Amino acid sequence: MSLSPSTLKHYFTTPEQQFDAAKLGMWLFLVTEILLFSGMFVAYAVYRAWHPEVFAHASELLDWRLGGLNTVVLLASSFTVALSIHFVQKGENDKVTVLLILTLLCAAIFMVVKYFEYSGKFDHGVFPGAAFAPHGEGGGHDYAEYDMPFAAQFFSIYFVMTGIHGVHVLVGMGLFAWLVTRVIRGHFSPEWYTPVELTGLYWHLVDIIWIFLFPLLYLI
Amino acid sequence: MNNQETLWLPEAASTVAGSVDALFYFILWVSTVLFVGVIGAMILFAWRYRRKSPQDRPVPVRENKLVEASWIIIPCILVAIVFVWGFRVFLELGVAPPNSYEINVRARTWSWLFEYPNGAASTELHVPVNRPVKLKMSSEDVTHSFFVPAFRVKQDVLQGRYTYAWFEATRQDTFQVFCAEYCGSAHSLMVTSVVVQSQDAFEAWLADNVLDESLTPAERGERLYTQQGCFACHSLDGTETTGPSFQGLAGSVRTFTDGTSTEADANYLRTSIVNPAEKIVAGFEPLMPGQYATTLSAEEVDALVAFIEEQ
Amino acid sequence: MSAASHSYLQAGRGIGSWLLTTDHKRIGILYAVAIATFFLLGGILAMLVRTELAAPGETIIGPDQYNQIFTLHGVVMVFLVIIPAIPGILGNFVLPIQIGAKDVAFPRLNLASWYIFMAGALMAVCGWILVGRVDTGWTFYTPYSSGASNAVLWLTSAVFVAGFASIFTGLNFIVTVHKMRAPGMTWSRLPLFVWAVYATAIVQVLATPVIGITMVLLFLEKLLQIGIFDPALGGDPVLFQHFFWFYSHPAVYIMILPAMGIISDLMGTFSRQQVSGYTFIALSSVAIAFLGFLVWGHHMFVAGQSALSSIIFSMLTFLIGIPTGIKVFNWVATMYRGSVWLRTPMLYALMFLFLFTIGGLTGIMVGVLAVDVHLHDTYFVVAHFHYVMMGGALIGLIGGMHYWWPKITGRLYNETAGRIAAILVFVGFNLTFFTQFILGSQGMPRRYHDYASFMASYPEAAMLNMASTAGSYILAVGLVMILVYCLHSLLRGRKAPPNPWGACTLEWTHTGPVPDAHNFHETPLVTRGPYDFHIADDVFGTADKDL
Amino acid sequence: MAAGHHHIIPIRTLGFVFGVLIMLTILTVVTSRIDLGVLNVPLALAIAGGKALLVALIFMALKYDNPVNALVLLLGVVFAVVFLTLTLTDTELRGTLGITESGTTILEGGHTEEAEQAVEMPAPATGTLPVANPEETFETYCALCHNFTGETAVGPTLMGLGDRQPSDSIRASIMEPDAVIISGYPPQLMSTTLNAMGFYSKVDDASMDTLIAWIASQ
Repeated sequence: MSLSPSTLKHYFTTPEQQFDAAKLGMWLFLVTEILLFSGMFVAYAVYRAWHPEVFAHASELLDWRLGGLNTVVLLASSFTVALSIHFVQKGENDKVTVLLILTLLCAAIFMVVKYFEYSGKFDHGVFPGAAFAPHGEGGGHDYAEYDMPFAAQFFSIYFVMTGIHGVHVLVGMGLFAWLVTRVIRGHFSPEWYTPVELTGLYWHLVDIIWIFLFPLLYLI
Repeated sequence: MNNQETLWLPEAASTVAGSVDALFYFILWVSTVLFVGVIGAMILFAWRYRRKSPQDRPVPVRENKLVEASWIIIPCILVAIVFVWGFRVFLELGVAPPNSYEINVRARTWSWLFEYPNGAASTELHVPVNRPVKLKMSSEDVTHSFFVPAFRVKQDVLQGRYTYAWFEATRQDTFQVFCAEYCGSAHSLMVTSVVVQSQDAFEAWLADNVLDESLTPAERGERLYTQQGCFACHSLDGTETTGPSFQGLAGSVRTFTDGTSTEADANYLRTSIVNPAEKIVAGFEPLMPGQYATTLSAEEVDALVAFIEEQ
Repeated sequence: MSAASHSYLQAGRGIGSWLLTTDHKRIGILYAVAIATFFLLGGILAMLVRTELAAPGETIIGPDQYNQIFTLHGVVMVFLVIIPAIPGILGNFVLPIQIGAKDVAFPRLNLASWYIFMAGALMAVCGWILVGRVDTGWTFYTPYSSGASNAVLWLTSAVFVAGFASIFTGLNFIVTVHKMRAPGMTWSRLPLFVWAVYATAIVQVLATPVIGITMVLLFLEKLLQIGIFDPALGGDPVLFQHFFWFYSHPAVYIMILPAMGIISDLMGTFSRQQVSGYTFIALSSVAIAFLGFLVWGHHMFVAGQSALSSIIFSMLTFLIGIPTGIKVFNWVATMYRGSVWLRTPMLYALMFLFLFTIGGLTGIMVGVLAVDVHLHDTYFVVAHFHYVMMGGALIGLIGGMHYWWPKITGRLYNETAGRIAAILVFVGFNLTFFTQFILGSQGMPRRYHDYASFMASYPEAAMLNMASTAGSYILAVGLVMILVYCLHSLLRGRKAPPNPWGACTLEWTHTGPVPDAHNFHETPLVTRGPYDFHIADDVFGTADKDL
Repeated sequence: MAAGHHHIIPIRTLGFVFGVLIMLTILTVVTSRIDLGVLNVPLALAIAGGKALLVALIFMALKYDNPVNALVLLLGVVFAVVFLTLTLTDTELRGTLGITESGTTILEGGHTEEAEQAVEMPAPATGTLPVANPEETFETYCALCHNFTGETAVGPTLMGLGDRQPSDSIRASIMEPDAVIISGYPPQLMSTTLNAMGFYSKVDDASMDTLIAWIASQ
């Protein structure tokens, strides 16, 4: 079976070689993402180890129900992506379209929940950095109680970590939207579906990062 | 003990300097031998086996396992020696004897302040000879580094944390203290001296430097000039550095960046201390910190003005 | 073979065919032009620094300008010259041909890397002109940097952006080496330059993201005061140093490893001899790449990190010294009973050995805990890293450029001029930097605008600094001379034969004087190792006949 | 080439993994509601690690893939862990080398020295500040550095402070100025100045309340 000349680049000898190269490249890129986040995990670990009580206390302000909901939503989106690859390998592109749209929907739910979480914090003066000045009451919390030294560090780290993660979710949404248009135009086949595979890998990594963020920020 | 300045190292004037120097010279000589060996072989081969004709066909050399093993094992042994030796001297450098005399060090851009247990304070470090001295150091702003080459002592000084250094001076003399961590405009002027004195002279000096009320305002101003670090930016000899020199300042006509000018009377001098950003003399940057309105008392400002007027 | 008509240089005309090219060779040349420009800029800044230091007191520039200039010198030389230079120029040009590939695995990404690099570079330079000058030093230590002018935001963004170029280049090379090797090109037949660039690529991919996040956090520290690095807000300045050096120490290996690869190739070719300890040199490149991640704390022995950390980092530092030392022994051993041809590239290889050995041995000195306490942050360190970065990485690059110049341009340069320039560079370099070892061990702190205070205890400082400045002028003359005869060679140089040095690797044996647009007429079948001169009589035919 | 070269993971496997991931999520939430002491963090991390491994092996198909890809991922994780561990050997074990009776110890104390440097709280004293006239108190003690006009002065402006901060934190900022210092302002300046002016020895709860209320109302 051969590919159209437009998908097999002249500098590769076989489509297999081209696919493997793209995939290895993607894995290397994912590793750079892991190391990018590792800096924030190190900052988190250092400050948590220095001020364990403050971090434990401050994390109570984050709603584990919303965090848990978002975890489930992201896991579900990972599942739909994995399924979409299953079906693209079988050539059932209608199902792929539906699954990718479902994924996009999950990602959108994730961002909406995040929006409510962020705005709920901002309303009570929980900002990253110098603007941190918690006040008022809500959700069973007396926010002023959280105005203690180094609570600002917890929320700075929280906002930076979830913020950068959120940017990755947004990028992923853009990629899925682009994929949907390409599936509809019939660009993919069991012989060539590299963009779906690579975007899937990216999305799973975004999921894995959240799998760690959830317990570290919301639970413990 | 080696007190002689050499090509490589400055004179050694502390108890640990000897240990550091011995290690330094050990590495230097081993390195020299290795360097001469490697480069000697390189030059020898380059000459001995130079290409004589384009038709040269060298025969492949069989690898000699013994030679290869030796150039793995010998460096391993050497670095093991050097590491363990360096580690032991590092402990010596890091552990202050329990009976050390403790001095507080405060660093700020761009001056040092040393505070002694009896309440004396100075910008030059005075220490007794042959007695371990422990420095408890902190910075009021950016990171600095306390460095006395003659003592082989260096330690960064941080804001929000104490760091420590210790030394035992072995010779009565004056040595230089540098700031070794880059800290801005006048980094290279953040220099002071450490004066090593006999125990008696040191105690006499300590007693003298407890703040007392008997000084004239200008004398108090002179002390503030050093204690507050004014000297870092304002010279007394006419050299223009970060800020204008105090020499002949009082009474002269000052021209400002906005083009206006005025005569430097006492009121002008006072304003320039408590609100330095108000008028900037042409040719200078607005760099002077603005906190003196609150950190200096009214009397202290008066004393400084009196001191500047005398220059 | 009518190769000239298919040469990659003639594959397209006009500026557009260069700026939109995906040909790895042309991208290599784009890097070469850009980096040469930045090197010139960095060099001019270095001359300003040295001129200011020619005499104590204020000579030509004030303290603030001095601080801004050495900062820009550091940023330009580190991020815009040495880190991208060898992978960007020679890695791009040579690596795919050396493994028998038609191009890198992701040619468009390769071009994108160059644009990202240029975007970062322009942000740094334009920010300097339009936004404001930064005087933090290239290390951006907090809290000085978080309190400094807002131009720091621009510069950290520039470093962040340029970092991505480095990541994408590294990623591209790793995939290329893994997936694009020609038939018969086994791992044990890879030229040592390929091994070195491959090891470098691993470091680029693993370390660079961390400088990215460091710059993001520093940016937020300034913008929002998030209190991670600024002690006034409860942050920790030493933590910043950990973040910074977790990248910047491995970055040293990004700079030096590819130069080591070039030296290996030069030693083999110009000795016409199997490179001694091939396997060791190949694997030690990878080992050094990994070990390079474990030693960053040796920049922080006096910074206020825990004593235990200092001890661990010092020990690991020596682990990395050993493979480095063995490489040096192997290079020297390669000449043993070879046929050593002292052409300009080989002169640079020998110069590299001389300078890098000094750089390495003084590295042992500053790696020793107790001795480093005295030497840290003095001119000794300045001299040490210039011996490694310039004496190692840049001399390696210059040697490599001379070696591959005929392949890149199809022309020869004037050998006599090349040798004279090499001597000037050698003399100038040692005069500039060896004096600084003495200044440093005598205690002269680095980043000093004015050493008048230091002269109070060491009057010879004036003479040594003057000598160092004089050396830098000689060095500059040597470097300018190289530029001049290279330009002359471009315009008037004699046509080069396909394999002027009698080398054994594919770029010399399987391409025309200038490679084709797609490198090879047909995919090469590799049947021998990169330095198997004893079974490669074919390569001697064209070698040094009429050079 | 063809689809045959790529392993197609059965829907059942994917569904099973998804189910396990949801179960593990519930498990980590449930266990986090129970206090297990020192086990809290390791358990949460272990569960997260298990989930991540499942995603990597099955969803990302590493189990069926070229081992080089798995090696790449492993390298990334290993170096992230190296970064974390070696940094923690510093931050967790800071202190000075010290001599004890049992010989030289490498370490002494942890990251506790910040506390030493905190400015001591001045002893509470009898109030002589005018309770009825907070404006006068402000003029005497505060106006040198703070204003309500929004301009940057020696200290930060207090314009709109009442809307931004509750009275408790305004109180804390006055009584313990060095606990939180806004970047760009000199630490210890306010505590030293107020001490020198005798503010802390004159203030009492009543005058403090009126002062804070007055500041918040501006």
